[in-house]
Amino acid sequence: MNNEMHLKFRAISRNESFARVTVSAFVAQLDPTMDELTEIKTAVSEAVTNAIIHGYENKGEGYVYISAWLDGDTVELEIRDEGIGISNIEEAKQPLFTTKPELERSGMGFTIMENFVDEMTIESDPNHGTVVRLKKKLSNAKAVFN
Amino acid sequence: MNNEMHLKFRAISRNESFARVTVSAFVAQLDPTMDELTEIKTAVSEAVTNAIIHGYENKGEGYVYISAWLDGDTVELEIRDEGIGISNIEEAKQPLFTTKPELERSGMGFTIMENFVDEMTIESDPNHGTVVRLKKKLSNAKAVFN
Amino acid sequence: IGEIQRFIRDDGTIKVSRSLKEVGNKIRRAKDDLAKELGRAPTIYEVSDYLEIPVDEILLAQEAVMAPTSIHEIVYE
Ligand SMILES: Nc1ncnc2c1ncn2[C@@H]1O[C@H](COP(=O)(O)OP(=O)(O)O)[C@@H](O)[C@H]1O
Ligand SMILES: Nc1ncnc2c1ncn2[C@@H]1O[C@H](COP(=O)(O)OP(=O)(O)O)[C@@H](O)[C@H]1O
Ligand SMILES: [Mg+2]
Ligand SMILES: [Mg+2]
Repeated sequence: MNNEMHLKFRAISRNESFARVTVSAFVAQLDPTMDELTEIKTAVSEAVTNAIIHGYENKGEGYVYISAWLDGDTVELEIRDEGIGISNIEEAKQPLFTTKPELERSGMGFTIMENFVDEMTIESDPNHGTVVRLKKKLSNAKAVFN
Repeated sequence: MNNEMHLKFRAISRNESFARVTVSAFVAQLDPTMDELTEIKTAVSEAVTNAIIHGYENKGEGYVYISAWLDGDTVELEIRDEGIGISNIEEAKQPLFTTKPELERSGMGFTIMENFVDEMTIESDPNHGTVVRLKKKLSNAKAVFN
Repeated sequence: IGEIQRFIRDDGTIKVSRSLKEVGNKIRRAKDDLAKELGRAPTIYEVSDYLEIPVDEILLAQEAVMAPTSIHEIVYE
């Protein structure tokens, strides 16, 4: 089973739920378990929230881009923004590190992503944006035909 | 409430279901009735199926593009392919007209779309592809902020 | 995180496809009940509130019980 999708949507928080459902519906083609799907949704949600509130500083402008590929039993995801970028990625990945404590951010976004998928890589170019790549192998994946 | 999304996915029939869920998740932001949502999903499904089996002749190659805009209580949708196109649009729109009777197509796709939305327009360029535009005003739409 | 994972793992290995079909049946009944109660078609958020199931899940479940086009897919894939 090989498949591919690309999504672009406005960077507003109301689209977080939309992004979760879209990714779930795509990954559901591999018939994951409920917890695998929850893990993927949660990771994507963290990345999308980051793009909106950090990348675009919650200004309601700009777009978030999600790409997803299914390859055998593996899901690859890319969540991208064209926002302010991250100057120090190692620091940003530290548990509890946040640049927006006033928004009651927990600083746990990257930690959650890292724990819920098999591979996470972050690429960022200050002033040009950020790409988060996530990869997860599903335990028991098979193509579902419905 | 204004919103916008753009989706690109492989022209394989397993993505029909994915496209339906994605569009319904986007339109759900206007809190439609379940029936309105079913009508929109069904119309989109017909257009996507047409792109895959007619536009790309079911070869499993190429991409389908969906764009959606929410503007007040109105949904606008565009379903596009880069396939073989339609040479005679008026004829194609006739109920029961089909060029693929061998696939047990009913020839009712465009009739269904036309009935389930307020406006349908088709633009097509033989050898370059087809765009179907659908517009529907929701009865009871209100922005849902969550 | 371990705790979040453990919490999520509670309903463990249930396949999404099966779980959604069950929700799909609940939605069908809720739609009928609410239509009687309200005297009009319920909206998706009304169904979600009534069942206390998130809209996300309602959308996916609706799809899981929607069969019509799948015949085509089974035949031609
Ligand atoms: N897409 C992004 N664009 C710019 N900065 C980001 C982005 N994603 C994360 N960051 C930075 O990394 C930090 C840590 O992110 P995260 O672990 O999700 O914690 P939180 O979102 O709670 O701050 C953020 O506070 C922010 O400074
Ligand atoms: N995206 C498309 N690309 C090329 N031809 C198309 C497309 N959509 C529709 N058509 C043509 O229009 C006809 C009527 O479409 P429709 O009403 O959906 O009926 P059916 O799909 O059952 O044939 C099709 O048989 C096909 O010839
Ligand atoms: Mg975060
Ligand atoms: Mg058709």
